[in-house]
Amino acid sequence: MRRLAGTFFVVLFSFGVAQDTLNIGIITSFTGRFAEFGAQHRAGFEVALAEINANGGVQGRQVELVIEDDTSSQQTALAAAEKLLSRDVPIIMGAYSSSITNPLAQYFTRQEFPFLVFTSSADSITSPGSDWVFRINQPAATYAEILFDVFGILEATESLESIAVVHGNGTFENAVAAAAESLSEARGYELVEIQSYDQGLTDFRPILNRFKAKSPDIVFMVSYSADAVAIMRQVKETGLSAKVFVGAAAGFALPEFLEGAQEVAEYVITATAWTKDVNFEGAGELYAALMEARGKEPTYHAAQAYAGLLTVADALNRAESLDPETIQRALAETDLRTSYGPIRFTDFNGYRNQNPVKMVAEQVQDGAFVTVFTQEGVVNPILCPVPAWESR
Amino acid sequence: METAVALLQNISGGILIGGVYALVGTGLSLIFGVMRVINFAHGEFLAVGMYLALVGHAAFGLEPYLAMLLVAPLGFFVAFSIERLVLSRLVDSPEQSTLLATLGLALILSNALLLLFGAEPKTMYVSYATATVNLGRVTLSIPLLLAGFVATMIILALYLFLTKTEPGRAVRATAENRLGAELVGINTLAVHSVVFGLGSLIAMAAGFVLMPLLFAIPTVGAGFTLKAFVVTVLGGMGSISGAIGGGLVLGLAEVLGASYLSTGYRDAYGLIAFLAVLLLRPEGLFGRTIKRV
Amino acid sequence: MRSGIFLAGLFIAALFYPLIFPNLLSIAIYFLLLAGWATSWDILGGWAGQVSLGHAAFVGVGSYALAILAGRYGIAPWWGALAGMALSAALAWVWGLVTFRLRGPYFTLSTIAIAEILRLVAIEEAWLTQGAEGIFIFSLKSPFGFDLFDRQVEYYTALLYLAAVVGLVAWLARGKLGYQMRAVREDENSSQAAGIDPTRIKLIAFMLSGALTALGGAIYGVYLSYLEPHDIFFLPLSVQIALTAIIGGRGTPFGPLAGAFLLVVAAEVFRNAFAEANLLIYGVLIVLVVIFLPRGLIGSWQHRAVRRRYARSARG
Amino acid sequence: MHAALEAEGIVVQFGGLVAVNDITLSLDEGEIFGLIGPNGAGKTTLFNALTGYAPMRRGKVSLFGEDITQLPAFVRARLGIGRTFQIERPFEELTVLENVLIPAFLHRARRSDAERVAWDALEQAGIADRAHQPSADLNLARRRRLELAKALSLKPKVLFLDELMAGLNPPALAEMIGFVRTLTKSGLAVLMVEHIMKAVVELCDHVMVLASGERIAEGSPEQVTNDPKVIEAYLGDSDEPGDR
Repeated sequence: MRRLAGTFFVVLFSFGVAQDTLNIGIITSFTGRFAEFGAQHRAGFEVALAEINANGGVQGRQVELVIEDDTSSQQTALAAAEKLLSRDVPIIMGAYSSSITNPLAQYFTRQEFPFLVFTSSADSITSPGSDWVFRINQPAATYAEILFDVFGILEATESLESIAVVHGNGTFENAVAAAAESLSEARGYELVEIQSYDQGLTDFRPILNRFKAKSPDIVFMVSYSADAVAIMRQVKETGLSAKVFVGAAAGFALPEFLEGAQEVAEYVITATAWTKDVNFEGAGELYAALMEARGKEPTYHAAQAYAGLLTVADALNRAESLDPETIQRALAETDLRTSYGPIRFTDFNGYRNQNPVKMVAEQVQDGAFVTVFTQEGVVNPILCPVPAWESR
Repeated sequence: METAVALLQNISGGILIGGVYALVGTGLSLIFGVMRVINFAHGEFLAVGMYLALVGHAAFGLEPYLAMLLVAPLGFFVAFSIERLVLSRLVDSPEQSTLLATLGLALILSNALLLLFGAEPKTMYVSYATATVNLGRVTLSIPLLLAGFVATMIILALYLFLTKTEPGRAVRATAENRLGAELVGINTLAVHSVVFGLGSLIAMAAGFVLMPLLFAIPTVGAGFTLKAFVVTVLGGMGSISGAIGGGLVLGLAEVLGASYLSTGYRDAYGLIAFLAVLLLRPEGLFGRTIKRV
Repeated sequence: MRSGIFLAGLFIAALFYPLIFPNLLSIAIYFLLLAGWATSWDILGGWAGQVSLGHAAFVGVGSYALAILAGRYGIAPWWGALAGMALSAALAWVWGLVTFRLRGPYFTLSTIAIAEILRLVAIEEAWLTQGAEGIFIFSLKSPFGFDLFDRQVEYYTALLYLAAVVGLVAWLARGKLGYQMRAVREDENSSQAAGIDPTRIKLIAFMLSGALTALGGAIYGVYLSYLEPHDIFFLPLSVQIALTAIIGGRGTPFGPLAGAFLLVVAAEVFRNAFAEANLLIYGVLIVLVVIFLPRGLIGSWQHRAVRRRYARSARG
Repeated sequence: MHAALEAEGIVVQFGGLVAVNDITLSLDEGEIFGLIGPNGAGKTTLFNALTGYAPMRRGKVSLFGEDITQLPAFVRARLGIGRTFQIERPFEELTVLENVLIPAFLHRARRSDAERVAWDALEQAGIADRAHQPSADLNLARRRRLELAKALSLKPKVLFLDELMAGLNPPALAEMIGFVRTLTKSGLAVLMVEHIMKAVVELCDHVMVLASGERIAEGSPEQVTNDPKVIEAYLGDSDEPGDR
């Protein structure tokens, strides 16, 4: 309902002097089911905006953000996009959910207007993609890739042969699961089960009992946060043991997962886009700044919003004018180092204008996320095999 | 042998989940039986129960089962007032009016929760969340067993209330024949309010017992409303004992379907059973013949 | 008659809307589609009296038919829309045959169940729908050189759609079928005594309603240009469609239109004034309408107007 | 030459209860046939069986020699069976004219044609002056007339009147009796269930008495009212025959 109410509203952030400012358009979710992620984005934008304007703004002008709330609805996001186009912004960034960003990307491609994606992960946003859509964050398939890289490392000491996948049936979870399926085949794992579940499901026991009967070496889970907690609790309850438990989506990498699942979260390896421990300069400082802006534990979504805004400011600084083609060319030539990671847009593996930044893997150890694997390799020891539930 | 154990495991899982469904369905069935109102806000009361449990736990460190007893009067009062304010004005309106009013109430309740608690899922950590007990080689969840116990107690209490007490008899008289009840001096409007309060309170109780197992989001109710409909139609609308049977059948259908067919269609199994019963045996699987077509 | 002139005036004014508000087309398109869906819903829900909470399924069938046929086989969108309408009519026929034995709230419950099953099918049967991954509408044949993805073209398409649906319903309402539907709604036994086959009338109403909803769905699909089962086969969308018609006034040709206008405007006002609370206010609005205007906005007004007119003629 | 309506060995059962047991009757064009009996005698059930609203266990119904036993109510209506309901059921959201328009559409698809038929029926039933009144606002006598006008605009061949006279005051009753009499002039066959003995005596050519689903007497109104079995049946029930 909320998303259908057909509403949007403008939040104007103005920092510093508002004379001759440059507006940047943003669409994300402040209300509706994705509101929590919009709040994370807001923290990232605030930190980046302060940094940009403190460094003299863009082309000598102070930057202002025109932020539209899409109320977690496709229809409202499209209305917001149309409105932003009329507000004299040179570039637009958006949105949280892939189901919202997909139609937005289509729209801006048709309008031939530069659009920067910073959180949405569906492969389809940049594959096939278009000349006008740029993405700084990792596509869904890479969530699975990093975890399969971890399996490769672990195989030095453990024999991992079979894998069972459980995933939600949303766009993003589905894409990660599909990637896991093809990677299993490509890298020689036996996929013994792949089961999807509908949103709002609360009883995972039948699925987990099915897995138990097959005793897979790897249990591969793709879920949002609420489900992540319920799944791990029921994994313990059903006594499903495996050598490796991985959670390949947002749900397992959020602080809420640790709070809700507590001791059952232990040993779970998750894929995440960014942590404070990544090997990029300033990551620790960024974490602290985001923490302050959000007032609580920031997630990688905040860092993505931060890096997205920096990318836009960088491209605008290099562009001689504010017409769409010029900005598009400037974006295409981006080569930026940020505390989120390096940002450049290339075409590879069927992706277009996609930043090839790698994912990071972390493991829950003693009730906290520990970064264990980055593009540099193993950075902290990975605990494996996971002890059976009886012996914990 | 392994398959036999797995089957037993699945059947017991279905029965335990079914117990929770039965509890949710009982409240809806009670309301329908007496008021002839199809309450689309039923699941939202369950959500309210979840958040009440959450608040009790976070603010006072209360166990959800204990908190349930403490906030029950408050929950009853909320539902009672809603009936007084809205539904009691619609007693003589066409049934579609009450249906719409409850849809409106559902929107109001879930969005009030959204405003108060935000959109992100909330979980509650209790030490026994994953505790189990083994029966032979079958593993049973202790919170689910507790939920089943609470459900049994509540349904038993409701049964005793309806059959052994004077107000309970007034409720049954109203359900049988509202006009007749009026004639023997029963204030049927008051009975309606009380019944709506009780039925909604039962939904809230289901929210309490589910909280240690699940998570609360403001929109969690809609799915349970649908489940409650399925349960009551399977068991026979307005029949309390039917709701128990309906809950167990739904639990078994879902768990067995998900275990031996595809899990993606899990919700469909219940819905297909629901349609089949609605069309082939409209009085419910266990009910006596009542005409509803 | 007067209302006819009024509506023709509205239509002409609507023709100029894109010139006046060239940057507020998206919200207008959604208003037009919602009004069209609600009017289509009302054929079954208002005129024939069968409240459905499953109409999002027809939005889904219409939009998916267009997307699949255009994407895979390069079939022109108008044929895709037509196919979606035909498929929806067929779906409504089977759906009605199965569920019209049920009356009142039981029918309503069965529509929810069937629409939910269809949602799961759209998610699970990826060979057909591409499942949760979603389906894009990248390119479409251009009729007479019009770019269908242009918001202005979409606006006029949606306007034509709404005008056609409202016109059709207004015309039906005066004729045989309109009265037969009302007879079935009021009393199935009495309608049989008038020689009416209630099941047949309900089936016709359902098929018309489904097909017209699907046509709007096809336009919506082009507007979104990306479809995903969770957002299209969406129970709250079904509820929204039904509420729009009910708040406006069921069984009146222009009630759903008024309902859509009120809801879109109210949503706009509420989001500014109440932000996060907008849906809560929406719920309050529904409860108030049910209690104080049980026939909806236009319905209550019409109800009184008929009596006033009669009282005047009886005096005069 | 077939009778307008023939019923043979009609049996209606609800669960174990036999509501109508083995009733046979025949009705000619222009004839008025009365069906009387105490409350619960099965009159309305027999009515419903003949018009297609109650399922028959056994028996055969034919209309001008055509077997209509298996046909649903609306087909019987199309073939020429018009009826009124004991509890009159106007389409309350509609005006009087619109109510009558609905059956009038049966044989006339165009609205202007149907309206002509409807106006004729309204004139005939004597409520044309109320045509534009919302039907929910009519008083009892006018509701009865509306019921009649609805049945007439079907252009029926056999008309079933279910307690059309009940509750009418004396002037309205006299008017209604006169009106029903005129109907048969054009050859319409009328079957009426009636409690008002004045109407039965004045109108009916032939009367059948039912009690507990059984036929207990049959004949002219005079014969029947003097039949001791009939008197006993009515005395056994508190519901006495006679003007009420």
